[in-house]
This record gives sequence, C-alpha cells and structure tokens, in this order.
Amino acid sequence: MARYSAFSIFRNALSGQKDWQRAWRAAEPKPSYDVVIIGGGGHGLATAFYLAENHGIRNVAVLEKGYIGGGNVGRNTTVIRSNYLLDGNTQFYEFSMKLWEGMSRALNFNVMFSQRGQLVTAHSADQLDGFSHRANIMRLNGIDADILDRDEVRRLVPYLDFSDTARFPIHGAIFQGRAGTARHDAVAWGYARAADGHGVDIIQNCEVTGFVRDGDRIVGVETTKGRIGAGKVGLAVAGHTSVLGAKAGLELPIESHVLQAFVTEPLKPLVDHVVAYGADHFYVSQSDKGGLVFGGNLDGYNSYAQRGNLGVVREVAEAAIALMPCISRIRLLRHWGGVMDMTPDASPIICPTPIEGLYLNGGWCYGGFKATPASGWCFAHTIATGKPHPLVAAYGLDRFRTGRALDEAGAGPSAWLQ
Amino acid sequence: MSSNQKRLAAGGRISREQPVEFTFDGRRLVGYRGDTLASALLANGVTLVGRSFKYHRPRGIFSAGPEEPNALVTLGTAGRREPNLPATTLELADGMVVESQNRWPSLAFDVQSINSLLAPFLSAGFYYKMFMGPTRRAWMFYEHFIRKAAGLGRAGTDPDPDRYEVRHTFADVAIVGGGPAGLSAARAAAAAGARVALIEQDFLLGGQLLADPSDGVAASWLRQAKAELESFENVTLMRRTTAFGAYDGNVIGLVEQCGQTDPQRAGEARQTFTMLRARSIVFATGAIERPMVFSNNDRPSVMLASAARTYLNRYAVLPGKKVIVATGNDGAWRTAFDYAASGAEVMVADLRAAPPAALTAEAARLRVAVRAGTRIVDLDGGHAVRRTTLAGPGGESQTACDLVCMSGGWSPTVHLTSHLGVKPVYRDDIGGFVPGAFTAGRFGAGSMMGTHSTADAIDDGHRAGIEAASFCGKSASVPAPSKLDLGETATAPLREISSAGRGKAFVDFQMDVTTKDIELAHREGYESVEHLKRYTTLGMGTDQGKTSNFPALVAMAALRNATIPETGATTFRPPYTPVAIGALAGRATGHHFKPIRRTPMHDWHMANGAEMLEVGLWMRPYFYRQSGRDVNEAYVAEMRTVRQAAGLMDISTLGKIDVQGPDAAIFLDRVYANGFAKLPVGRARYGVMLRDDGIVFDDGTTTRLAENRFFMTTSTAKAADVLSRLEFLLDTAWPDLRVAVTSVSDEWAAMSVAGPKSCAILSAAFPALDVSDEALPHMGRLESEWEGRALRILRLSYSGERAYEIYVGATAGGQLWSRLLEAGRAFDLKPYGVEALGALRVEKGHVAGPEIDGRTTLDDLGLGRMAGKRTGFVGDVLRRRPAYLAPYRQRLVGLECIEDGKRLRGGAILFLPGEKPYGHGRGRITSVTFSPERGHYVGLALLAGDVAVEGNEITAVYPMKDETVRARIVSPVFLDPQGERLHG
Amino acid sequence: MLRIECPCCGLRDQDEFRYGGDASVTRPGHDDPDPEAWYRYVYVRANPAGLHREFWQHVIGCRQWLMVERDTRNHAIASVAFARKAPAKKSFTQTSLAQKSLTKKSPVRKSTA
Amino acid sequence: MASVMSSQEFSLSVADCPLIQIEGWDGTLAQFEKGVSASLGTKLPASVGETVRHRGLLVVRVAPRHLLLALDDGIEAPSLAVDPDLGCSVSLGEGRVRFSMAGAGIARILSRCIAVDWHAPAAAPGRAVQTSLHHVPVLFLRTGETACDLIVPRSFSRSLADWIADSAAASCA
Repeated sequence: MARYSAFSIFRNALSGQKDWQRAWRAAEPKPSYDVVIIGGGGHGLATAFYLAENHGIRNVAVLEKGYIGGGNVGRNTTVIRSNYLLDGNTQFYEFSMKLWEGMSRALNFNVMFSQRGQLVTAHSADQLDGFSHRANIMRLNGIDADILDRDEVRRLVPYLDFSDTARFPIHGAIFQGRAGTARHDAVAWGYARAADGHGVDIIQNCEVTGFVRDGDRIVGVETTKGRIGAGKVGLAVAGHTSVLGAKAGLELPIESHVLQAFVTEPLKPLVDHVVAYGADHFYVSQSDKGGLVFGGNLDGYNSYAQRGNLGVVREVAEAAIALMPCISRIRLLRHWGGVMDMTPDASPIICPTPIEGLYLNGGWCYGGFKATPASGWCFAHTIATGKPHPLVAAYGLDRFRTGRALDEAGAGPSAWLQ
Repeated sequence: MSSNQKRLAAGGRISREQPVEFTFDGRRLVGYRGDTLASALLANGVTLVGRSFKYHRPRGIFSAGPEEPNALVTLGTAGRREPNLPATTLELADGMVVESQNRWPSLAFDVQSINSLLAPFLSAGFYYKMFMGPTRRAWMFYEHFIRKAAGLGRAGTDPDPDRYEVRHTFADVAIVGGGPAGLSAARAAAAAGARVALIEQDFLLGGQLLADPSDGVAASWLRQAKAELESFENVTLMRRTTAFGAYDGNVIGLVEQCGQTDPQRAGEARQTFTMLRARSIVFATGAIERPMVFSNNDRPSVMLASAARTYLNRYAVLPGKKVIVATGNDGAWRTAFDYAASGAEVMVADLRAAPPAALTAEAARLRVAVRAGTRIVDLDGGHAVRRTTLAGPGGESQTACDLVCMSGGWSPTVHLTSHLGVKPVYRDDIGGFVPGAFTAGRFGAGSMMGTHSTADAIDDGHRAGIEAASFCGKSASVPAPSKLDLGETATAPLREISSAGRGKAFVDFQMDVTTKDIELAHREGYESVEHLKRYTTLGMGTDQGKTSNFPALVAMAALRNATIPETGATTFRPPYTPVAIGALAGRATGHHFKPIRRTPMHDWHMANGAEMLEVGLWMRPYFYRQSGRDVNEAYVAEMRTVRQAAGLMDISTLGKIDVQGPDAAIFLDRVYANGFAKLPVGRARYGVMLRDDGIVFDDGTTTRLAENRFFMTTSTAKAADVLSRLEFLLDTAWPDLRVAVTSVSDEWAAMSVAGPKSCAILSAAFPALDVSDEALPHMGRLESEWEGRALRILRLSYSGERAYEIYVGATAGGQLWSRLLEAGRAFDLKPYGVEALGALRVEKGHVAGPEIDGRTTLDDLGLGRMAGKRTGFVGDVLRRRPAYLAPYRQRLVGLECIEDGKRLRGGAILFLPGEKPYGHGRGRITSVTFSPERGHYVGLALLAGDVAVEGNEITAVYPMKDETVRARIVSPVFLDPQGERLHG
Repeated sequence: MLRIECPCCGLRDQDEFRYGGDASVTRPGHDDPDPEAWYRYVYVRANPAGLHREFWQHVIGCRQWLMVERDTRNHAIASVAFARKAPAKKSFTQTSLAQKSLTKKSPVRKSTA
Repeated sequence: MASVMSSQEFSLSVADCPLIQIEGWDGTLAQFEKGVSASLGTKLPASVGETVRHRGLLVVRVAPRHLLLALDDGIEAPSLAVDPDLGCSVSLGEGRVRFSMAGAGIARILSRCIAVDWHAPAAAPGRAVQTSLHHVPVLFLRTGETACDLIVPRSFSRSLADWIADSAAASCA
C-alpha cells in the first residue's frame, strides 16, 4: 500500500494523478475466512483492522450489503466526546477519544479529527450542578472537563442568545476541550484502506441472507454472493441488528429509530465549537466545508426508513434559533435520517452471544460514531479471545435480565424515550 | 455603459414602465418589474457574476431557475444579509443590494484564483492524504486555513430583523408545478369538484411555456389556462411558493416568499412556511436541462439552451449575438431558431451525424449554420467566452462567439417523489430517471414522468388531475383541455454527454468537480455513486447537484464499463431548494419558543419581588428578593421563617389527578408500590410509583376523598407522563377496571402553609373552619368552600413542620393567597420559593428529583419498607433483579460536613478516607443545603451499601472547585426524626 | 410527519399523539410473579422491518390509546383501532379477589389477538 | 369577559368557562347516557366532535365515553345524579378559559395557530375539535360562519392569547 503524504500528492500532481491505487481492493469472497464481519460501516471495518493489527488475524472478510460507509458512519453529525457519567461508559469513551487522537497517523488517512471543543449550555443552577457532577467524574477519570459561567460562555460563543428575550437564559455550560468532530466518510475509508493493507477482504454489494449452522454453532453465512464459511462471525450492523439477529435466532432488546441530521449551505467560519443546547434538543458544529451540521431528537417511532419527519424538522429549527438567533437567515440545505439501534438504556451491546461462533456489536443508539475506534478495538478483542474486553464488560446482553442497565439519562426502558 | 443595452425593444414579460433600481457590487443598475436578478444583470451586460468554490474560477449565469450552480450572490446587509442566493430565482425588487461572493479583493481580480494553478495539488480528496503530521494535533493547524478558504458566502451574526409565519392548510388535491401539466391537472381536478392547491415556485405560472415567445400560441394557451383557473372558487394558486419537501401523511412543506418583493405586502412576514396536508398529490415538477461536459464549459456566457431561450423570450434579453448552440437533441434547436429570429448569428453543433431534416430545413430558412456530428471540445475566454473549438467530421475548427447554449438532454425532477421513498428508475428511451411506482393517492404528470411534448404533458396532467380528484371522491365530469401543439418531436436520448478536452471539463460547477476528479475517484475505488459524491463532493453544493448528478453518473458508468442502472442512482433529500431555518421556525422564536405556564398566583409573585425559575414550562418563584440579596442568603432566611414561624409556598404546579370509579382503590393498589385500598376516607398517604423495570417513576400524595374517589398529586415534572401511564394501563392492561383518571392540575390553585404557626394562620384565615388537630389531624383532609369555590385542605408536610396544603378553585387562587398573607401577617408568615423548599426537604431527608433520577429503586432510596411484602404492583417483579439487591449497590444516606468553614456540594464524588480519588468513587452527593438547625452543611447522598455505615467518615471530592471535604455518614433525616414538629 | 386516523377524531397530525411502542408484546398479569415474562415484556422486541403493531395515544385529543399497524420501512399505516377491548362480561359488584381471577383470563392477554 | 383585541377583521375576548366532564363506564354506557340524557332533558351528541346545545348548555362528546358540559355565562350547573356504578363526573370549570373569536379574518388567523381545516365538515358550525395550539391541548368549538371559541387550560391561557393576538396583529399589518 503506497503511503499517503504531502510528497505523494506532489508526485502525483506532476504525473497527472495516474499513479494512485485503489484505496481498497475490489475483493470477491473466498470460500471461508477465520472471521467474517457483517457490516462494512465504521465499526465493522475498524473491527477488521484491529483483528489484523492487534491480534494478527488477517484472514478476515468484511461483508457489506451496499457500499462501505453507507450506513450511520456516513450519516451522522460527527461529534466526538468522552463526557460520560457512568462507570463503564466513562472509561470506554475516553479510550475511544485516545484512539481518535492518534487515528489519522495510525491509519495513514486524514480523518480530520478536529478537537475544537464541545459545550453544553446549562439554563439553571440545578442543571449546572448536574453538569458539575459529570465534570467531576470526568476529571476523576483523567478526562478534561470545565464548568463555565455565563460570562465565560459568552466569551467563547458570543453568537448564542444572551439577550433579555431568550426564553431559557443561559446560566453556564460544561465544556470538554478535547471533544470535536471528524470527517465521517474518511473514518470508514481510512479503516477500509488500512484493513485492506493487512489483507482483509472488503466485499461490497454482498448481503447476508442467512447463517450456516453446524449444530448449535454458526460456521458461516449465506450471502447474495454465495455461501461463505467462517470460524467466527461478528455482527456490526447497528440500525439493522434486529433484522440480522432474527436470522440468527437472537432475541434482542433493540428497537430501530430514526434520528435526523441537517446541514446548511456552506458558510465562512461562524461556529468554531460543537455547541449543544441544554434546554432542548439541538446541537451544532460547522464542517470544514462550511456547512453547519446539526441534529435534534429522535423522530420517536420505530422506523427503518432513512427519512425524517417534518414535525421534528420544525422543532429542531425552533430550538436552533432559540439558542442561536443568527442562524435564522441561514438556509437548510439537506436533511436526512439515519436508522439507530436504540437500546433500553441507550448504552451499546458488545459481547459474545448465546449462539456459539456469533459475536454481537450493536445498540449504538445515537452515539456510535464517537465510539468507532474503541468499539472496533474491543470487539476485535472479544472475537479474538472469545471473552469481552474489560472495557466492554458492562455492555453484555444479559445486563437487562440482571438489572445492570447503564442508563446515562435515567430515561428508562422505553427505547424511544432514551 | 448604457443601461439595459442587451434588452430588446419589445416583447417579454417585463413591465418596461416599471423600472427597478438595484446595486451589484456597488454599481447602480436598472432592471424592470418582472425581471429576476439574473435577467436584469444579463440585460445590463453583466456576465461575470461570481467565483467558484474551490478554484475561484470566474462564473456567470448558467440557468434560469433554482438549478443554478454558478450565479450565487449575497443579498442585503447587516441583519438582513443572506448569502448564496441564486440570482436566477431572485425576483428583482427596488433597492436590492447585491454582492458577488467568494472573491477578494474584487470579482474581476481575485487573488485566490491562483488555486486554479494549484489544481494538480488540489485533486479530489487530497486532504485525506496529507496534513497528518508532524504532530497529533497538526490537523488543527492546517484546518484553520482550510476552513477560512472554504465556505461560500458569509453569514451575519446579528439577529434576523424579519418575521416568519407558519401556516396550516388543507386541500383535496395538491398540484406541485405550474407548467403545462400542472395547469392542466389543476383545471381537471377543480372541474371534477376537488379543492385544489396549485404550487409554483416562480412568480409567474407557466413553467417551460414561459421560455416560448410571449406573443405566440403558448402564451395564448397560458393566458386562457390561467383565466380558467382563476375562475374556479375551489382553486388556490400559490405563486412564489416552493414545495421544498414531501413527507409522510401527504404533507408537503411549502415556503412562500412574501414581503421581500411585493411592496403591497411589505408588512407581512418575509416568508411563510406552510404545511399543506393533501388527500392526493399530483407531481408535475417538470424536468431540468443538463449541461454538456467539455473543456472550460464553466466560463461565463455558457448557458443551458432552455435558459438562453427563457432570457430571450421571457425577459427580452439578448445576451449574445454570436451564438453557438451545442446539443444532441431537437429541443435546443428552438433556442437557435429564436435567437436567429432575433437577429443573432447562430450556429448549431449537433452531436448527431444526421439531425432531423425538418430542423435543418428550418435552420436553412433562418440562416442558422449547422455542424452535424460535431461537438465542442474547448472554449476560450476569461470573464466571458470568446471562441469555441469544435470537433466534427472535418476535424477541429475554431469559431468566435459570445454565447454558448448547451443541452445535454433533460432530467425529470424526481426530487419530491424521492423524498417519499419512491425510488427513481432509469428509462433508457428518454435517457433519464423517472419515479418508480407511486403509492395510493400520489400521481405524476408531464415531463417529470418522461413525457416529452407539451401536447402530451397537457393530456397527462388532465388524466392525473381527474385521477387525483377521483381518489378524493370528486368525480364530476370534466371537459377536455384545450390543445397546445408546439411541434416538439420525440428525440433520441443523449447518453453521451461528456467529451474529453484539454482543460478542466466541469461536471459539478458549484463544487468544482471535473471529469478528472471522477476519473481519480474511479481509479481509487470510490466507484459507487455515493462514494463518488462523498469523495469528490459532487452534488454537495447548494444546488444539490440538480444539473450534475446525471452527467457524473454517465461518466462513472463509462469508466466502469457498466450501464447506468448498474452504476446507481442518487437519493434526493429535502429540501428541494435551500430553506431559511427562520422560516421553518416561524413565529416560535424569542418568548414564543415554548408556551409559558403560569400559576394563578403568578402576578402576585411578579409584583412582589420573586425571582422566577423555569421548571418545565412552568414559572415558579425561586426565591423572594426581600428575603436576601442572593439566592443563598434568601433561601436560608426563608427556611428560618418556615422553621420558626410560617412560610407560604405556591405549589400549584404539582400534577393533580382525579381518580374515580368503583375500582379506583384496586387500581391505585396496583400502580403504587405501597397499598391504598385500606386508606380510610378523608386520609392522605404518600405513595411511590415504579416503572415496569422496577425503578422509581414518581412520588406524591394521594387522598381518599370518598369510597370511590381519590385525589392524586404527582411531581411537577412527571404530571403528564403519570397521567398518560395511568390511561395506558386502564386502556390496554386492565380494561375491566372501572376507573376514570382526569387531570385537574389546572383546576386548583395550591399553596402550602408550613411552620409552627401554620395552624394559627389557618384559623385566622378561615374563622369558620375547624382546623384543630382533632378535626384535621396529620394526613387528614378537610373539604369546604371559600368565596363560592371549592376549598380542600390537606394536612401534609414536605418540610417536616406542621403544614397544610390548601387547594382552592384556580380562579380564586390569587385572592386566597393574599388572604392568607394578610391573615398571617401577625404570625410573621412570609412567602418562600423553590430553593428554600428544596432545602427544607433535604433537611428532612425527603427524596426528590436529584435522588429519583431514573436509576434508583425503592430500596436504594430507603423506601423499601413502603412496599413491605406486597406484590402485584407495577414494577414489583423486576425490582427484585439480582443487581438491584447487591450489597454494594448505592443507597441513600445523610452526610454532614465536619470541617469548619467548608461546605458540601451536590455532585461531589465520595471516597473512603485515605482512598486515592480516582474513578467513580463510592457514590455521590445528590442534594445539599446549609442547615440553619445544625449550623453547617448537610446533604443527601447515594453511597455504596457496603461502606454506608452511619457514624463513619467519608471524603467528598469536587475537582471542579478543587475541594476535598470530610463528612460524616448519618441518617438522612437531619431534623426531628421522631416527627414531633409535624404536630408542633 | 405521520398523519394518524384516530377512530373517533379523524385524521390528525402525529404531533397530537404520544408513542407507546410495540403493542405485540404481552403484558403479564399484574400479579404474574414470573421475572422472565416481565423481562420479555419490558425488554425483548421483535423490531420488524415491516408491519409493526404499536400503541399511540391521541393525547392532544380524545386521550384514547390506539393500536396502529404501520410499516416501519415506509411508514404506511395499515390500520388504526382503539387499543381498549371491551371488558369481559361480568357483574359490577365483585371484590378484588374476583377481579384477580378475571384478569388472568382474557383482557390482559389481548395483544395476542 | 375581557377583550384582548377587537376589529372588523378579528376580535378576541377571554372569559371563564364553567365546565363539567362526565364519563360512563365501558359496558354500561347506554344505560349511563340514558340517565344523563334524561336529567339534562336533551339527547346527547352521538359521536366525537358532535355537539348539542340546550338551554344555555353545550354538550360536547370529546371521547367515546366522555362528554363535556359547557355552561353559558350565568347558567346554573344542571343537577346531575350520576350513578357511581355507571359513571362519574368531575368539574373542570376553574381550570379552563374560553377564548371567543370572530371576524372576517378568522380563518386566515387561525390557520397560523391550529391545524384545523376551517372548511371541512368536521369543523363546520356546531362542531367541536380537540387539537393542539403551540403544543397545548385545546378544544375548538365552531360557533358560526366567521366565529369560534377555543377552550384552553388556564395555566397556558395568557401565553396562548399572546400567540393568537400576535398572529392577528401580524396578519392585519
């Protein structure tokens, strides 16, 4: 694999761009692999990469029903943060943050991880106390966190509504400086290219239609490109976990819901941070191309349709202006929906399953993008060793039966309320 | 330069008697009413309008509609500044201030046009391949410059001074598009008896008919069609209105441009966002012409052929006199003929070896030169084209020109149907994508369905209009539409739209994506259409690739040696054209963002120095300014008042539910963890509800008013959720229970009088009532009337003091509040706010929101004894799950600060003394207050059960303030554990 | 925005309704002590890509809980009915004991219908 | 009754709204309603959205088993003997406010407030529609060709009156 660098850009500029190679091979399936990963999204590709990189398992295929990165990794609002409260979540997402910090260099692919800082506004003293609790936990776990008062917030993001007519005046904010955004597609492509470099076969347009069993054990998959044998199968198809899980006979505590994302026309720099509104559902950042990228709440009913609801569009627009009045004349360019695996506690599932040979990575709710590297790392470990990586020990499927849910929001088991 | 030098003396649909002044980059120019900004610029000889996104290439006007990728401008100044508007859709208005974009220092001389020279280094996706070192954070350094260079226009940071409206409307049949098909559909549906809404983005109806001469047969058909539609009472014509999105439930999102251009409507909202709910929809959205792809095809004065014809016939602008029309289809020849008839020197370069004889004959008649089997391969000119290079059977030749009109065929406008999930399907016979199968109640008509001639579009619209009306049950007979034959001939589809060249051949003009970028994407394996788009940014501009998606698909199909359907189709996302976020929010901004809930005593609070706090949508007194300088001083003073005399608190925000029916007691027994069936009439009881998963849901008191009637209160925050949950259980789980639950939250004003003097105050306020301990014991209730309204007094305490909750009909709330204060004056009764209320309950060890956080069980909160050995209530089974019973599970304790001069804080993390403060600790402090009784801070905490030993020390760590405080674990009840004060 | 045809109020915007989730799961009887039954009711979801039976409450309207059949792939609503089933025939003077025995029979298991 | 705004185009006034809700149990509804009908001396509206007006009393069916009795100003509440084995009643007269609106511009102004089709049979004079106004549940009563009432929760009433008045002011500018 030829390395990417300023020099390679220079050399190709002089040679008419003729020497670039495919970022990953157009592989066709072999009869069998040591590990088959279903799902060529960020998590599946990262898992394949770390299987090869960390565990030396290179006879791996990633099967993607469409094109890689076509699911949530390419549809999200790209926010990366590690500001989690609960034991289990805090460490996992911070581990992920550390992997993000080295990702471009590890993959030799610029994923444009930009640590521009994220703040969430608080609108009462009580809310700020709650944020302080979170910030305390973050600091005690070695994670950067700050609590800002109203004046500090104003200095940082003067374009928010600090006027007398603000319906929910800004009281302060929690801030994580290392949080930020990355270029979502690049994450999928970067992992694909790096995994391919380790010999992983990335097979697109290959939909899994069933599982091959030997007794109770899963030994392969049926696909639109034929049967493919597998020593182990890893499922990483968040959004559609239930559909694939059902084919394998898994019963899951997952519902699929649509979360919309929005982008405006490209503008000169306006929003330098990731800003989230603590009084309603709205968060925004500005992409390097200049579009304001933002999101809001779930559409709120089970759905596999990748399109959004007009009512939510309206609510998000209202919240956007409530936080940031100057956004009013800026024009919405596109909005779309992504299908989320919602779990009863809004935390993910990474574990071996009750079915031998089948490993599960799903339930990412609306937070899967930031978890991509840690998810791949830990899922690879879980598949390679057959045992959950310590960082994902809390993400077992049995936690709902035993009462060990990790409910950050305390919203309870109705998935659409999470 | 003279004004309107490119304007013809007559013709067009402009009002020459109504001149309109505007400025472009400071230059004062004049157009006419009926112009767009683009037509007015062209009329004034302005060809250079903007600079491109990446290479800063000079760009002009490319189209005559919303598909415009090039001519983006910034309109207005200060708070009204609006960037990235296509000049082709801006209706010219007096005083418009327009600036070009993406150039510095000026449009004609732009420093960053050097990017064009750097192009080899700025190949598609170059940024993925560099900027990764030397350090981990290197990207942040490079990114700073990239961000500055990217972006199109600059947005203002002032608040928007304009208003927006949201409107709800309804129709039987919505027709999107006011071209021949849409007009015909509207007429048919209306005649059939349906209520019709016709939506047209332009300020004139007519669609492509407006490109025809304004005095021809098309114009007279249009005049007649309009007159007929206007005669229907059941037709609403919506001009200047874009259907930006089609959504589930046949809801169409519309944005109407209102006040901006019509001086008569100056006072109205700038834009109105309409949610149109239609029973059926006819999509008559037309088609968009495609460019041809050749070297330097992006130069100013290279235009779509239909646009050039529109500028000539609709706006009476002749943008060029030496015209090359490059095409491979018949339609573009009409542009050639019209230009020739207007006196221009015209040459047609047709890809086809033998264009139809009828066309060549007409060309000969009009002295239009024809080059068959010929294509444009290159073009010279900086700020305007000067010369083209044509390649034909005879080799290459160069021809001088000042306008190039091109047509690469037509793409049906399938955006809205795509929004609804209708997958576009490729039709080889027309060389474009049309909508696949519609679901019931949705119809398509005209060129968006691939119909090629105006005559067919009219018939097609007629049919669709009748079907759509019939879907709504309206099927009166409809006379046939009047015919219009413009003599269009069916043309072979053009599959080849790309011709290689020497320079940059643009596919996506706005995003500066060239054929070379597509080749590179293919070479590197980004060959699915979605990869292509994401890798090259093709179609990501404000035009959403309306003119670029198909050419790119054709180019990629050729590279992959695949058919077009094999290569894919892209999914269109709403909105069809960009929509101002302000329009979507409508009037729900500022104080109207969310409605405000006020208690009956609201005005008193405001008039008497209350600092208010938002709780949900409610406004509640936080503290009263006369109690202290700030909240910390005030709440302690208010606590003292309650503990020593009496305080008055507005508790109207509590959720209140009337529960009635023969099975009401059974019902409450199931929904509360503690029993209610045996509660005597006239007594109240504190109750806790669980969720199905065994976690505490809400708490409150419920009073038995009669054998079959209860009065339930809930927390302010959960009131709506609790009611809905109760209704769910009654409707779906236990329909056999005869119980009615009704919210009476708004029905009652509620206030609490708490403190040792509360009984005396009640006696003074209600001299006729017996409020003695015998008549009204703790947890007792009293029903009466006051000033003609129902009065209910419950003797309940949250603060730990003797206290009474007084409920009175909401209309008398303010009056009773004042009466109580008056009666209480002699007893030092003072109002207190939410902060003091919270502090009082902490001192008394009552749990509230911070403890009932959606993760705690009854046992965690020390309330397990309430359920005792009961079973059969909601949440009972799952609350017994193993992890909930583990000894290390965090449970409620009290903490008291044992270090002088220090304080506890909510959110502090708890560690054992001497333990290294790292990780999640053993628990956390949930609520604190300064305790005037104890003289130091006390708090409630959730602490691991295995270390929660009363009397032991614990360390509270608060990194955000760099504090470490020693505390002692104590009972959570800091005050009066025997409850004597309740009776004091 | 979905539009839901409330059986008594007519076709309304979805923002008048509150979602209540999967209606195909069976709520155990209120006194059913089986943790597995409750676990499955609270947590396990078929989550089909296709027809989904679900609860909605017309909360800003008649406040009735509805049972809606909707395709999760395209949001097309196939049917809407009141979630409430007619109560079992019985006398109206029973005790709570009689109540318990009744709920075990039909009404609470309605969702398997 | 307090007038918030008044013009030919649109007038809005606000008043208290005496109101009683009654509900019959499932299974014995016919029996229950027979009794109610007899004590009110009028037939009851048959389906949700229908209303019956009788001697200063407006009876509205708001759900299959729920009726609202709205009393005109100065009308005494009817004596309703509700058999607890058949149903129940609850007074809601303190917690609701009645907005009375009229004028030539009413349809246009209301289209900015509620998603009710002014021209549909379901909203014709004499009909009732429960819907939302800025997320708040309201009861729309069509009282005439160019007139209607909205019955709204008291706690939200000032906020909602502001909303309507602003809609009207903007549209009349």
